[in-house]
Amino acid sequence: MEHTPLLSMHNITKTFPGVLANDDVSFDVRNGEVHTLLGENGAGKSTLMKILFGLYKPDSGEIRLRGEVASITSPTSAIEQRVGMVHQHFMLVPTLTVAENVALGLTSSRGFRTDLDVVSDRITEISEQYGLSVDPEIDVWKLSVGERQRVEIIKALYRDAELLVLDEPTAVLTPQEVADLFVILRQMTDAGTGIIFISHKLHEVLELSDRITVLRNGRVTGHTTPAETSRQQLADMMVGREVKLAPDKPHVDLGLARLRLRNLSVKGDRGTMAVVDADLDVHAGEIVGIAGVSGNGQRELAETVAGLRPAEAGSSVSIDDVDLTTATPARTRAAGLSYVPEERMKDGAVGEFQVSENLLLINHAEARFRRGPLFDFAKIRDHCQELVDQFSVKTPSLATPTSSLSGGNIQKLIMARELESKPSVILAAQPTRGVDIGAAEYIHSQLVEQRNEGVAILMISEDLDEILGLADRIAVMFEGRIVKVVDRENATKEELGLAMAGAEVDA
Amino acid sequence: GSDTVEEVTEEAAEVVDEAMAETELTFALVAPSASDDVAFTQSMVDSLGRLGIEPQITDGTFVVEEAAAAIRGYAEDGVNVIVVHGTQYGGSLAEIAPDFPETSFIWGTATDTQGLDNVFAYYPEADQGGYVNGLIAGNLADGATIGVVGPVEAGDAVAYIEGFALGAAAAGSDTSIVYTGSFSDVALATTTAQAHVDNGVAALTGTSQSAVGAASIASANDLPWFGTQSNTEPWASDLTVASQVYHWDVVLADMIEMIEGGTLGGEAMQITLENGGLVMEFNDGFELDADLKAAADEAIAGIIAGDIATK
Amino acid sequence: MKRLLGASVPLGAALLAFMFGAIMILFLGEDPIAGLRAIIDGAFGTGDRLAATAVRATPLLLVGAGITIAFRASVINIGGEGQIIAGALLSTAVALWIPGTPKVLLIPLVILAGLVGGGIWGAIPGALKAYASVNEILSTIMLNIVAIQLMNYLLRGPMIDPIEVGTSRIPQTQRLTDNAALPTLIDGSRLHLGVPIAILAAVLVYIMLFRTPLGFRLRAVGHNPDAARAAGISVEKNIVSALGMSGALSGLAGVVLVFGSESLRLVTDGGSAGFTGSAGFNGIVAALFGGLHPLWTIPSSFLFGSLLTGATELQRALQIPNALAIALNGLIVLFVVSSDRVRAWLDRRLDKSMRPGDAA
Amino acid sequence: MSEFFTISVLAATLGTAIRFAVPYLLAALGETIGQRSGVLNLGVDGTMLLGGFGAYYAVLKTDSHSLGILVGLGVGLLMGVVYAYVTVFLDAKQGISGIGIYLFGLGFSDLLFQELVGTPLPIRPLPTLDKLPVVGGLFEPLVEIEVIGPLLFDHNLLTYLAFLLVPAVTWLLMKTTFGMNVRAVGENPQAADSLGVSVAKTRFIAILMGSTLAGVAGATLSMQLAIFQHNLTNGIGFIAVALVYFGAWRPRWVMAGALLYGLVTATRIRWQSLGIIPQGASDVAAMAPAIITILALVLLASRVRGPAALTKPFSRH
Ligand SMILES: Nc1ncnc2c1ncn2[C@@H]1O[C@H](COP(=O)(O)OP(=O)(O)OP(=O)(O)O)[C@@H](O)[C@H]1O
Ligand SMILES: Nc1ncnc2c1ncn2[C@@H]1O[C@H](COP(=O)(O)OP(=O)(O)OP(=O)(O)O)[C@@H](O)[C@H]1O
Ligand SMILES: [Mg+2]
Ligand SMILES: [Mg+2]
Repeated sequence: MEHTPLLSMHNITKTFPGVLANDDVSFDVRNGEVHTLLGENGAGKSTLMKILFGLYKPDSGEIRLRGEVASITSPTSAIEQRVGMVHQHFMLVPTLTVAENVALGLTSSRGFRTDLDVVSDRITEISEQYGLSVDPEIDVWKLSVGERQRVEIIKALYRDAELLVLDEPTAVLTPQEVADLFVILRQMTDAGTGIIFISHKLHEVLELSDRITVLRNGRVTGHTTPAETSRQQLADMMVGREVKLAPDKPHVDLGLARLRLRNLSVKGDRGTMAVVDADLDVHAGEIVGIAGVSGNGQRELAETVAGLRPAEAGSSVSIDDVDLTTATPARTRAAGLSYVPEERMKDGAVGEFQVSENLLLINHAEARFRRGPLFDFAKIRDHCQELVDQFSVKTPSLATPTSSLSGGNIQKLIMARELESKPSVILAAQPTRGVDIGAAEYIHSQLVEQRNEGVAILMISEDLDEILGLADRIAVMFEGRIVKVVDRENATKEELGLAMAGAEVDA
Repeated sequence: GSDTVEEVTEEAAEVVDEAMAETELTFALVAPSASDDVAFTQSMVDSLGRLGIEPQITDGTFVVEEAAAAIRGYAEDGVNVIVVHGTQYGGSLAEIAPDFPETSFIWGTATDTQGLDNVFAYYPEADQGGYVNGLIAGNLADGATIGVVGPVEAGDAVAYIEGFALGAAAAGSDTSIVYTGSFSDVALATTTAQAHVDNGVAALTGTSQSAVGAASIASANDLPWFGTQSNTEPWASDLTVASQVYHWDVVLADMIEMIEGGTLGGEAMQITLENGGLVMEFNDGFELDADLKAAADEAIAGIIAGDIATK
Repeated sequence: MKRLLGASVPLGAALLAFMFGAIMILFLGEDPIAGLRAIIDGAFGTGDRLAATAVRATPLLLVGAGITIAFRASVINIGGEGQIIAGALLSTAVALWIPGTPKVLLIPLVILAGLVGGGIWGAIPGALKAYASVNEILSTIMLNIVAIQLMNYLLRGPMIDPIEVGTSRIPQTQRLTDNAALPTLIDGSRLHLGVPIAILAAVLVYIMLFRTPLGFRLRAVGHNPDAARAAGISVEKNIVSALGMSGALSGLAGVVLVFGSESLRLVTDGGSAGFTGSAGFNGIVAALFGGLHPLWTIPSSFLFGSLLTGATELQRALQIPNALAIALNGLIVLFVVSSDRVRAWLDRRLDKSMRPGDAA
Repeated sequence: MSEFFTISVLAATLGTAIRFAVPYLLAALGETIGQRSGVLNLGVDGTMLLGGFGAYYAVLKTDSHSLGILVGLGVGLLMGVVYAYVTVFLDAKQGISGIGIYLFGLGFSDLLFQELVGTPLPIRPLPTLDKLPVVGGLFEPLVEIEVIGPLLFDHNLLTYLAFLLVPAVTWLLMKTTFGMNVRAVGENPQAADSLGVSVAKTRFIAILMGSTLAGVAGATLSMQLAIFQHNLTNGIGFIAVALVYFGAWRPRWVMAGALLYGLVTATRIRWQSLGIIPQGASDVAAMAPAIITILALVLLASRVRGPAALTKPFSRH
């Protein structure tokens, strides 16, 4: 029987200056289904969703809701028509409480004054119904990423959304959090909600979706269902060529320990111990993966190794026997460290800088880029062009502002810059978070190549698949401690998952 | 000098009338604050007015470079006499004056002409009127402290205030002196005056254009007020007891006479109580005891006679 | 075509502001045409006036060039007035201390002293910000006050002209010896060495900011301190050096104001504006007006310099208070910054109409 | 020194500090609202000058203080409309357009003053409580009370209003829908926008409130000083902006900053008038408040981050 779809988007086209972001895109969503949009970075997924939510105006095309032509000119009108959206980058005000974030834009029952107690009660109700436990009184900046995600969903539920868009909701979640999220989403579809889901993680897509639409370069390249397809097929559809999902890793003889952590203890932002007595060696020619649920000290550990955060007394960090316990970032880099930070736009690149400038961020002072005291722009251009070509950074030009590159390309840019300096140790935090499958493949292959050449690599990731695919040894962090170190051959996903949840400690 | 005050003033007035009988000179004035500031600049505008002169005016030019441009502009326009009313313009004047040997520049307050023969200089012995004001204030205060609001501890401000303190001391009163550090910060001058009032002073005085705020506090608290530079009655109409007024016209008249005689400068002149350039103007609206008035007149005569030291 | 239109928009805005000014002149009962003529005549009328305009623009340019450094590094420097004074005080002290030194030696020495004086006065709020988290807006304003009173103190006491002590007690230094005067470029003109020095300084700032590693680091810190830090760039050092350099250039403006002045001495009227002509402040306007680009700050300073000299003539010729000129400056700033939006809109229109396949 | 540490002198000094702090406080509270919405207004001083002149002129002509306040309010509102239009709707850079407002206010207030008034004539000062018509008699005995009197009751109504505004602004920001929107828009305008909160409207109103308070601050200043003159504020508006940073965007701490600045200034004046600071050191005394403020900042400097979107124009693209 023929149901009217909840949403249908017809022939949507949207251009930005010089970019055709959506090219004649059509697709629909039914009540009670999860419809996934899949595509590389920059394929046009977010743009399409922003059009649906009234943030962008399409150049042409039509949106129908429940069969009727809908005019969605602003987020307010989208919300009024029961469309909810969880944006790729959280749309939360960190200095406001959960209740305040939820109440934003709603009319208060008390007129001029806020009615946060009423809002809090309703939030509690919704939380209980869907198992989304969050304290409504707490400031959002105190919440973990997973909890923030829940707030975003509560915002949509509070507004009684019948169609919910989730743009890369899992990019920053731990496996457990993803599992929890999926339970909630299923509850919602059971209640009749239609969901649009965007993710770069193929196993999630296969697990959750009812239907899948694949975009490439702004165009729809195919519709499919999980039953009809496989990870490999999806990857190929997205990228338009064959994709290698796990890199080949030849055997490499272990060298000396290059990065050594001894009794490393570090305080977190709130003054409590974030890393406790961590001991770890990373040898030349190996990739050590640090697995763990985020918030268990990985970030602090990385920042301390990079020289950004002081270690407690009694700790010791060294690279190739150079003591770096109290070093600045400049000194750790001089000692041979390359650092790929977790938050690429915050710590990794200067958004306003040109691509070439970001490629030079670390070694700009080197004599080879100068003639006398001044930059030699010809040499710099050659150097940067070489890096861009070698690492296939997709950018209109070397002078393009970095912020207008896609996340995947920014990540490639950072990798190019960090690997260029011929490091002895690479510290890579979440190197492929939010990065599409093609780019991730490339980044992985680069890391493996470095390992093969005798670089010691410490990789932090919440993505167990990534760790299992790449690491030679795996360390699990839980509550600031390294609770388990195993060789890749002896590791199983289940065992690691248990360790990440603290099972080892309890035992 | 055993003349009475009245005689001196009358003499001065005659000199003025003679000089100004029929001058064909053209005049310009460049001054740092507003023409009607009831203080430094107004004293010159009024003095020129008493001579029947209506100069072209560039006022409010506290920026020296701007003043220099205006001075040069007037000289280029062929103005005969340019009154350069601000010590701080002296340096610029030293550059400009030699370029215009036909023009006469009258500059103050300054004690020398920088060796330029087309520059006259003028300076007030402000301590003299300060002493008189201080003496009256001291008598009115009857032993209580008198509040003084000063701007920057320099120039005629410091002369006036030190003379005032001596006069008050002669009448047996202490002075409490606060320099705000600014000629223009009215808010601070006002706050300072208020602090004096809170300390229980019996009278107030102050100098510079910022003193207007102090005068308003005197008004609001019914305290006698003493002015200087111009007649400050507009600031505190019922409470201004007396003002030492700069009658530059006395020396201006002499200068103009010399200019008409072909001498364009080279001399520095002072205004004093004796030559009638400093005039104590008493406010009719304030009922001053006859005894006190007499004591004041006596002091004026004593200063003129050189019997009383005001420094 | 597009660039032409882009440039014409701010000019149009300035014209609009001038029309407002004309209306005000009309209300004051004067002839606006004569007013405009007086401004133009006062700023550019004769060689001398052109020179005066250039001289007036010089401190604006120096301060403005410094401001571009600070703002590019994301530090707000409202301390120009104090830094000018600090530079003037130290350089004057040096000149008073070694009066007999030959010009070729003395001029570079006082310039150096000015740079150092202003540099220190800038580096203090820089260090306070970098190492003690003290907001620089507040500390630079407060340091202006300190500098003014320091000047009052020094000119009233240790540095006062000995002649003044017993007499009129005017707070000023001795007139400096003539070998301390900045040489003039054209005989009989007021155009002095300070003008090319300032232009050179602006060019050097441009080169420093965009062609040297130092400038690269300053800009990186300004745009994204987190990324800069992670890349091994010291955020603290760069904040201090940005404010230090900014202050040094203001200090140089102080040197130009003393050693390029006709008075050739430092006088205080108790505040800063009498000496600086508010260059520490107007320099910010010039820099922002020049889009925080050191080279654009050159014409921008000249524009504001000409408005200032023109206003003096306006007042002299028509007896219109120069307060009008200040108000007019404000209006020009407002109109021109608002015109950015108009320009962007025009750009978009042009883009659309010029792209061929767009009609479909 | 001992004459300073008598209760009555201390109380009087504190009283002076309070009076002195009022214009700073009013202007800084207004600026706090604006900055919380993400807009830095550097034009406060200019708005104060125009508001101050307007109020002064109104009182000079009509002798009515209420009219003076109204005029100050109106002028502030008007300047706010201009500033808000330019920064919110025309996306002009906040720093520079604020300076435009400042220069305009500085020049135009002076122009009007010179053309309309000329000689600075004093106006009737704002009455303290005991001098109020009708109810004044009730307060007279209160003012007479030792210590407490001059400290708490010897002020004009606007002083009390200014201090009452501290909890009022806190309430506005923390307990009302509008205040919540202001905080959201100043922190993450994209988020607020995505929920249908109008960033432009919220900022517009916040700017108007701030600018209106700046106008009232100017009016309070000229009516409290009972006079007007060229550049009467002498930079009070800029210090007010700085006090917002000092107070870490919290009305209470902004008030503490204004009081601290007032107290240091009042103490310096009092010490000079009592001869504790010797003659000849007047300039050293005059720089003391600035130095002490800096030192206080060094000790108190919080690492509190300002509104994340401060000075950033908002647009969807
Ligand atoms: N505001 C904008 N202005 C200009 N170009 C834009 C804008 N937003 C998106 N684009 C461009 O449109 C294209 C599609 O971007 P979109 O955000 O829709 O990609 P996406 O599929 O969401 O990518 P990702 O997987 O990285 O999130 C890209 O080329 C992008 O650079
Ligand atoms: N003003 C802009 N001009 C050009 N491209 C833009 C602009 N704004 C955003 N984009 C591009 O639009 C795309 C989508 O942006 P979005 O905000 O969805 O984040 P993203 O960069 O895709 O994040 P990630 O890659 O980490 O998932 C990106 O490629 C981004 O670079
Ligand atoms: Mg996207
Ligand atoms: Mg993405």
